[in-house]
Amino acid sequence: MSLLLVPLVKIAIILFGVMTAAAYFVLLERRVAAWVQDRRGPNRVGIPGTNIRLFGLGQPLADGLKMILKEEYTPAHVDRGLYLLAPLVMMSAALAVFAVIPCGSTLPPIPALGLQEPIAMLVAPSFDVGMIYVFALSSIAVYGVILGGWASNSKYSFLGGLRSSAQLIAYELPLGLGLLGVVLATGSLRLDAIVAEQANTGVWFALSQPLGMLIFMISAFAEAARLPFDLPECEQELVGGYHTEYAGMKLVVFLTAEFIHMITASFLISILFLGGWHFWGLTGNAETPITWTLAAIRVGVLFAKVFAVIFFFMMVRWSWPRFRYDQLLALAWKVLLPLGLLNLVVLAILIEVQHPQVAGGWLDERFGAGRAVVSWLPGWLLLVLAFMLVAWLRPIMTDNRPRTDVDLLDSPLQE
Amino acid sequence: MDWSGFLWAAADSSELATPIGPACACVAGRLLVAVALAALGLWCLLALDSKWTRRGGVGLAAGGVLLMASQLQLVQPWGDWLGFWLLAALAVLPAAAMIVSHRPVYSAIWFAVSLLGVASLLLWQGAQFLGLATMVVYAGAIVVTFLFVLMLALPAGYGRYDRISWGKLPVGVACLVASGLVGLCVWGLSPAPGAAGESPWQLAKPASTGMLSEDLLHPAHVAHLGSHLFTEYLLAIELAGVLLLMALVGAVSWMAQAQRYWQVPGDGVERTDHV
Amino acid sequence: MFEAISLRTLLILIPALPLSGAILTAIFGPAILRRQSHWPTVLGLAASCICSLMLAVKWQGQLPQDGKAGQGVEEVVTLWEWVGIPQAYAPSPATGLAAIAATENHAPLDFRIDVSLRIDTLTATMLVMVTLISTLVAVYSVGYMHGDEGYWRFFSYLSLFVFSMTMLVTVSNFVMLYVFWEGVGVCSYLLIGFWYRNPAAAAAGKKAFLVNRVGDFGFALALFLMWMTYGSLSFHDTDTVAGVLGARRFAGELSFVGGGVGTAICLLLMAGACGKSAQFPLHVWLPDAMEGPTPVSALIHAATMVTAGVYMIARCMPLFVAAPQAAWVVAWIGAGTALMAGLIALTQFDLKRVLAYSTVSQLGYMFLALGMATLGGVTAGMFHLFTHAFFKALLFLGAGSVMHAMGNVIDMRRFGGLRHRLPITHATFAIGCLALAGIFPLSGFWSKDAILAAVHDQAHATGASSYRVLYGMAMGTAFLTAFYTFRAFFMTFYGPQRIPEEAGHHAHESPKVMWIPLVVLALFAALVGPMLEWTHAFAHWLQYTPSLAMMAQAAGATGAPAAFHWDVAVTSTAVAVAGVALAAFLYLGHRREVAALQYVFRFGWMNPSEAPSDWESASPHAAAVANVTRPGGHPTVTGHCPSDHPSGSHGHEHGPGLLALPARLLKAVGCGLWSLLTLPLWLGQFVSPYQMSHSKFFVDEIYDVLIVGPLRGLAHISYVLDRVLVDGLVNGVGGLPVRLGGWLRKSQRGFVSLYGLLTVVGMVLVVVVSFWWGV
Amino acid sequence: MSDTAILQNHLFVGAVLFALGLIGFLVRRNVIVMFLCVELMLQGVALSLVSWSRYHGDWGGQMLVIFIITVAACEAALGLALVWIMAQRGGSLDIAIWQTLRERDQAPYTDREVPEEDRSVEDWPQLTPAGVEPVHPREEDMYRSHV
Repeated sequence: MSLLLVPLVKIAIILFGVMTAAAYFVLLERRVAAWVQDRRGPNRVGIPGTNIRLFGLGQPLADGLKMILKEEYTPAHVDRGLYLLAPLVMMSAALAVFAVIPCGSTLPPIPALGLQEPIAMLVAPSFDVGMIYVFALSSIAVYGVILGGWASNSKYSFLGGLRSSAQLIAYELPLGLGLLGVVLATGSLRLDAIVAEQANTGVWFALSQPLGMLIFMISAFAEAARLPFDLPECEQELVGGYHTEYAGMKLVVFLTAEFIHMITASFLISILFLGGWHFWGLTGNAETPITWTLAAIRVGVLFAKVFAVIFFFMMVRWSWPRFRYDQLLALAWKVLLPLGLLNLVVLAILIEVQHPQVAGGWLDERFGAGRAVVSWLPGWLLLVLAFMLVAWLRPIMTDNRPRTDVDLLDSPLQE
Repeated sequence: MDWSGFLWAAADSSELATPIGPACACVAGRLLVAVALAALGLWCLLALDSKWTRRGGVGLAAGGVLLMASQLQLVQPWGDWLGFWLLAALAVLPAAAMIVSHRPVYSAIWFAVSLLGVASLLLWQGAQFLGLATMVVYAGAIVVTFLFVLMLALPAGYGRYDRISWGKLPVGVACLVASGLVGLCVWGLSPAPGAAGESPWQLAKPASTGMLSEDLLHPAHVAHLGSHLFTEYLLAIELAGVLLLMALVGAVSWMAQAQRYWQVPGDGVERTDHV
Repeated sequence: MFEAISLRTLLILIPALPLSGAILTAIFGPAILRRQSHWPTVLGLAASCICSLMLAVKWQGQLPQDGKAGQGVEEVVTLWEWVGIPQAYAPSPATGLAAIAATENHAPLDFRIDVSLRIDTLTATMLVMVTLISTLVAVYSVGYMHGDEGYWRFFSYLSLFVFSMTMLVTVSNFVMLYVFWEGVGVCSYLLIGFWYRNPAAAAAGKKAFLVNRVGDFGFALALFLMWMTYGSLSFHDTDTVAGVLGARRFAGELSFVGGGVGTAICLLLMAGACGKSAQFPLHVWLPDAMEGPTPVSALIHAATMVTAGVYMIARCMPLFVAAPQAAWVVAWIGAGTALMAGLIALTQFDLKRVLAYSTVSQLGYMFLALGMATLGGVTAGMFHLFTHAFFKALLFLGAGSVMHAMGNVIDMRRFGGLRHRLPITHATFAIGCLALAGIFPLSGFWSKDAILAAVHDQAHATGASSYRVLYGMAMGTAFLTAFYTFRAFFMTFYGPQRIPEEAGHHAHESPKVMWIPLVVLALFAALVGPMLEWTHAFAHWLQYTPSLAMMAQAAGATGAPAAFHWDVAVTSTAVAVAGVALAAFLYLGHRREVAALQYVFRFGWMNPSEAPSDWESASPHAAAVANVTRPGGHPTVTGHCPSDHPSGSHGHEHGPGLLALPARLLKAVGCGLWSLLTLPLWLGQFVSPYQMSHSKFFVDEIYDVLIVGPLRGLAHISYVLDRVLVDGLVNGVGGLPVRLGGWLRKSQRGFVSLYGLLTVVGMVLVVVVSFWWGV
Repeated sequence: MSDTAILQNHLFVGAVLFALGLIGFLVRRNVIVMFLCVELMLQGVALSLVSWSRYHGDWGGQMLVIFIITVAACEAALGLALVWIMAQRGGSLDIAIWQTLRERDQAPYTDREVPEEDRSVEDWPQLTPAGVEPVHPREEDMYRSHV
C-alpha cells in the first residue's frame, strides 16, 4: 500500500509547496523590485482584521483572493476549447516537472509506517531519464503559449505566442547542450545521481564546467521568459503577449506557471551545477549514512541555493534591458549553440583524457589531492576562450552599433 | 476479386494447408463483422456530415474495434489490463478524433495528445528513452512546427476543403482497406481455440524475464541503450546524423530559393483562393 | 645530412614531390593560390631536382671503384604489389615459346606486377636531366605564362607531367613503364591542347594523342609477346622469376630471345618508341605540337618526353643485340628520319617548327646511334640525348622569349634583326645554335661526334656498305643541321630590324625570371659536353647500367667504348662550318634565298609579292647589308643576284654582332659552296625539291589520302548504319515503354490521395497474397 | 503468456493507429493534416517495433524507432518547407489545387459542393454568460480574415 501512498504524499507535499512558494515569490519579487528601485513595496497586508502587518506577508493571500473573485470573462471571438486548454497545459507541464526533481537527498527509513528503505525525496526515484523528462515537459509547455496565442484570436496574442514558442524551441537546444557536459561527466540522466557525483568528488560542475553552466543559465532564463528575454509578453510592443486576452483565474494560472518555471530553473541550476544538497564539510557525500539531522541540513542547503538563484533571477530582471527579438534568436542560434557544441566536444575530450585508463592515473600520481583543481582548470580556460571567440567572431553580439558589412538595401527582401 | 468470399473460404475449407484450420471459422466470422462495423463507423464519421451520423459512427467504430480487441489475449493482472487500456484509449481515441476533426489546429492538438498516449505506452513497456524522446522530438518540436506552419499558412484556422473529404466511395474503400488490415492483424494474432495460446503466426519464444531485466529493462536503461547505440548500431546512428544534416541543408536551401519566387507578382502560378 | 636520406627515400621523393605539387596546385590553384599557383610546382620540381642530384651522387659512391668493365649495378625498391595472379601461365614445351621461358623447370608462372622503383646509372642520368630541365622550364614559365587564365592548370599539368616522366624512367617493370608511357602521353595531350579554345591547338593535341596510340599499340603487342616469351615483365629478377632484363640473363644463365620472335618484339617496341620519339612514319605529330605553350614545347617536345623512346630502346638494348636485324631497322629509320627532318627544316618559316623538325632530326640521330647496337653507339646516343636536352630546351625557351617579345608572332618573315632588342636571348640562342650545329667545343660537337664515331666504327668493324651509307647520311644531316639552325638564327636576330605590329610596346627583353633559366641552360649547353666527354666520364658512368654492362663486357678488352676519331671530328666540323657558312651567305644581311631559289628553279609560284618586301632586291637596307658583307661581289650568281643599290644610312642595323667578324669570312666560303651545291638542284628543277621540303614531303597529305580518307569513309558508313539500324532498334525498344507509359499516364490525375490509395491497395494485395500462399 | 499478451495488445494498438493514420492520409485534403496522419502511421509502427523489441529482449526494434524519429524530424523539416512554399505559391493548403500537376490531357477535377452547415453541431465560439453578443458581420463566423 505504501507503494502507492508514499508517492501520493510526496506529490501532495510538492504541489502544496510549489504553489505556496510561487505565491510568496510573487511577493518577494515585488519587494526586490522595490528594493532595487529604492522604494518600499507591498508591506501593509498582514493578518486581516488586525493591524498586524507581518511585512506584508498577507499580500499573496489578498492577491489570490482578488484574482479568484474577478470576473471570468471569456471574449466572444476566441476559440473556446483551446482558450481553456492553454493555461491548463502550461500549469500541468510546469507542475509535472517536479516529479523528477529531488528536493533533498533521502529521508531515513520509517519502520513505523512499514518503510524499511530510505525514502528518496523524489516522486519518481526509479525513472532513469530524469533530464529528458524535464525537457519533454518543458517542450509541452510550449503548447500552452502557442495555443493561448492562437486561441485568443488577436494579433497581439498571436504574435506573442509565435515569438514565445520560437524562443522556447530555440533555447531548448543550448539548454540541452549546456547540460550534456554534466551528463557526460556523471554518466546518468538522473538528477539524484548528478548530485551524488558532485557530492562524491567534491567538485561542483559550476567549477569544472563554467561554460556549460553559463550556457545553461542563459538558456534557462530564456526558457523561463524572464526579463532580458521576456519578449513574449513585452508590454510596450505586445500589450501582454499571449495572455493579453486572459483574465481572472486563467491569467493567474498562466502567471503562476511562469513563476513555477522560474522555480524549476532555479532547482535545476542548483542541482546540476551548484552541487544540489552538497556543501563542503557540512553534508557529507552520497555514501554518508543518512540521519534526520543530516537530511534536514541537506534540504536546508539545497533550498538556500535555490533561493539564492531565484534572488539572482529577480535581480537580473530589474537590472537588465530587454533584447531585441532578432538579437534574441541570434544569441541562441549563432552564439549559444556553437558554444554549446564547443563545450560538449572539449568536455568529451577532457573527460575521456581524465579517464583512469588514459591519463587519470597519471594525474592522480602527479597531483594527488590537487587533482580536482587540475581537472577543472581546462573548463575555465574554455570559458575564457569562448568569451574571446565570441568577442572576436561576432562583434555584433558585444556591440550594438549598426552593421556596416551588409547593405540592407541590397537584401532580397527589400526588392 | 471477391474479398469476403475469399476470407470465408479461408475459414471454411479445411483442406487448405493453412495454419488456422476449420475451428477458426467463428473467429474469422466475428472479425469480419468487426471489420465491417469499424469501416462503416469510420465511413459515417468521415463521409457523412450530420450530427447523428457522426455520433452513430463513433459508436459503430468503437464497437468494431472493441469486437476485434476482444479476440486478443487478456493482459494479466487486472491492474495492468486497466492501465494498458487506459493508455491505449489515450493513444487511439485522440488519433480518431484527429482524423475526423474539421479544424486542422485541433487535428494537430489531438495528434499531440495521441502522442502522449503512445509515449506512455512506450514507457509502459520499459522503453523509457524512446518514450521521452518521442515526446521531446515529436510533441516538442515536430508538432509545434506543424502548428506554426498551419497557423501561418492558414490564418483562418480552417479551410472549406477541411469540411469536405474526397467522394464517398474512396472514403469507403479507404476505411474498408484500413479496417481490413487491422482485422487481418487480429486474425493472425488471435489464438486458435483448439491450440492453447498458439496464434496462427508462429511467434518466436519471448525473452526470459531475467534476460530482459539484465539488459533491456535494466535500471540504467539509457546507459545500456547508449552502449548498444554506439557499438552495434554505430553506422546506423551516423547515417541518421547525416540524414538530419542533409534535411537541414535541404530545408534551408529550399526556403532560400523559394523566397525569390515570392517576390515576383504574377509568376505564372494560378492562385486559387479556396479559403 | 646527406647520409641520412636513403636511396629508397630519394627514389620515392623524386616522383612524389612533383605529384604532390600537381595535386596541391590542382586543389588550391583555382581559388586560393591564383597568381601564385607556380609555387607548389616550382618548389616541388626544385626539390625533386635536388633529390635527383643527391641520388646521382650517392649512386656514384656506390659504384664499384675498380672500374672493371661490364659490371652492372642496380638497386630495386619494391613499394607494393599492384597485380598478383598466382600461376597465371603454365609454360609447356609444346607451345614452343615456353621453351625459352624464364624458368628451367616449366613451373607455372605468376603474373605479378610490382610497383617497384629502380636506380641504375641510366635512370639516374635521365632523372637528373628531366628534373633539372623541368625545374628551369617551370621557372621560365612563371614569366611566360604570366597572366594566362589557365595559370594554375598549366602548372598542375606540368607537375603531373614531370611525375609521369620521372616514374617512367624509374619503374622497373614493362607494364608500369607502359602506364607512365601513357601518363606522359596524356600530359602531353593536355599541354598541347592547353589553349583548347584555339581549334588548331585542340586538333594538334588530338593528333599527338592519336599518332601516339598507333605506336603504343605496337608497344602493347610487344608486351604481350614478351610475356608469352619471357614469362615475366619485370626488368629485374624477382625471387621466383627471372626478369626480362635481370641479372640472371646478363650472367648468361638464361638467354635472350633472338630470331623471328626476338625481332618481332624489338620491332614492336620500336614502333612504340617511334610514336613517342617522333620517328619517321609517326613523326607528324611533333611539329603540330608546337601549338602548345612554348615552355611545353621546350620541356616535352625537346627535352624530356620525346626522349622516352630513346630511353626505352637503350633500356632494352640487350633484346636488340639479340636481334640485330631489328637494330639495323632502328638505325635506318633513325638516319632516314634525321635526313628527312633536316631537309624539311630547311624551308620552314615558323621558328618553332624549324626547331621541332630539328628535334625530330636529332632524335633520328639518337636512334641511329642506338641502332648500332654497340656500347659506343648506345652511350653516344644517350650522351646526345643528354646534351641535346640542354641546348634544345635552350633554343625553345629562346624562341619562346622571342615569341613573348613579338606578341606571339612566330613567323620568321615578319621579324628580324632582334639582336639589339633581345640581347640576352640573342647571346644564349647563339650558344644553343652553335651547340646544335656541332661547332667545337660546345656540347653538341662532342655528342654528335660520338655518334658519328660509333657509326664509323661499326662501318669499319662490319665492313657492310649499309653502314657507310648511314655514315654518309649522318654527315649530310650534320650539314643540314648547321644550315637550318643558322638560317633561323640569322633570320631572327640579324638583318634589318623589323617588329610585327602585334608586339606593340612589348618588344623588349624578357623578364628576369625568363632569362635566368636561359643563361643557366646556355651554361649547361656549352659546358656539359666537353666536361663529360673529355674524360669519357659519361660513357664510363653509363657502363654500370646492367643493360649496357653486358655489351661492355663484350667490348671488354678493347677498352674505351667509342674512341675519338680525328678524321671524323674534322670532317664533321668542316661540314658544320660549311653549313653555317652557307646560311650566312644566304641570310646574313641581305636575304638571298628567294632570289637564289628563283635562279635555281625559276619558280613561277614563288611570287615575290607574297614575301615581305625586303626579301627582294627592292629593299635598300638589304642591299646595303649585302654591299658590306659581300666583298667584291662574287661572280657565281651575279647575273641573278640582287644588284647593289646605294646604301642608306642604317648602319646600326648591321653593326658588329656576336658573329659579325667570323661571318664575313664564312660568307665568302659559303658563296663558293653555294655555286657547287646549286648544280644538282638546278638539274632537279622540275621535281622542285624546294616545294617538297616546304610541304614536309607531303607526309600529312599522304596520310590524309591513305589513312584518314578511307577511315572517314568507313566511319561515315558506320554512322549511317548506326543511325538507321542500331538507333532504329534502340529507339524501337525505347518507344515501346513510351507507348505503354502513355497509356498508364492517364492515371496521373494529380491527386496525392489517389496515389496513396493505389499504393495501399497494392500493399494489401501483397500482404494477403504472401500470407495466403505462405510466402 | 503475459509477454505474448502484452505483445499482442500493443501490436493491435499499433495496427489501429496505423490504420487510422492511413485513413486520414487517404481521406483528408489539408496537406498538413495528411502529414500529421503520416506521422500517426509512423507512431503505430514505432509502437509495434518497441513491442517486438521488448518481446525478444533485443535492441534492434528500439534502434529502428530512433531511426523513425530521425526520419520524422527530417520529414517535418523538408515536408513543412515544401508545404510552406506550396501554400505561398498556391494560396491554399488544399491538396486538390495541385492537381494542376496532372497529365496534360486529363480532365480537371471539379469540387463538390460544401454541405450546408448544421448549426446544431456547430462549435464556433459561444457567447460567454457575461458578455453581450457584439454585432459582427456574417463572415466572421466563417473565418478569420486576419490574425
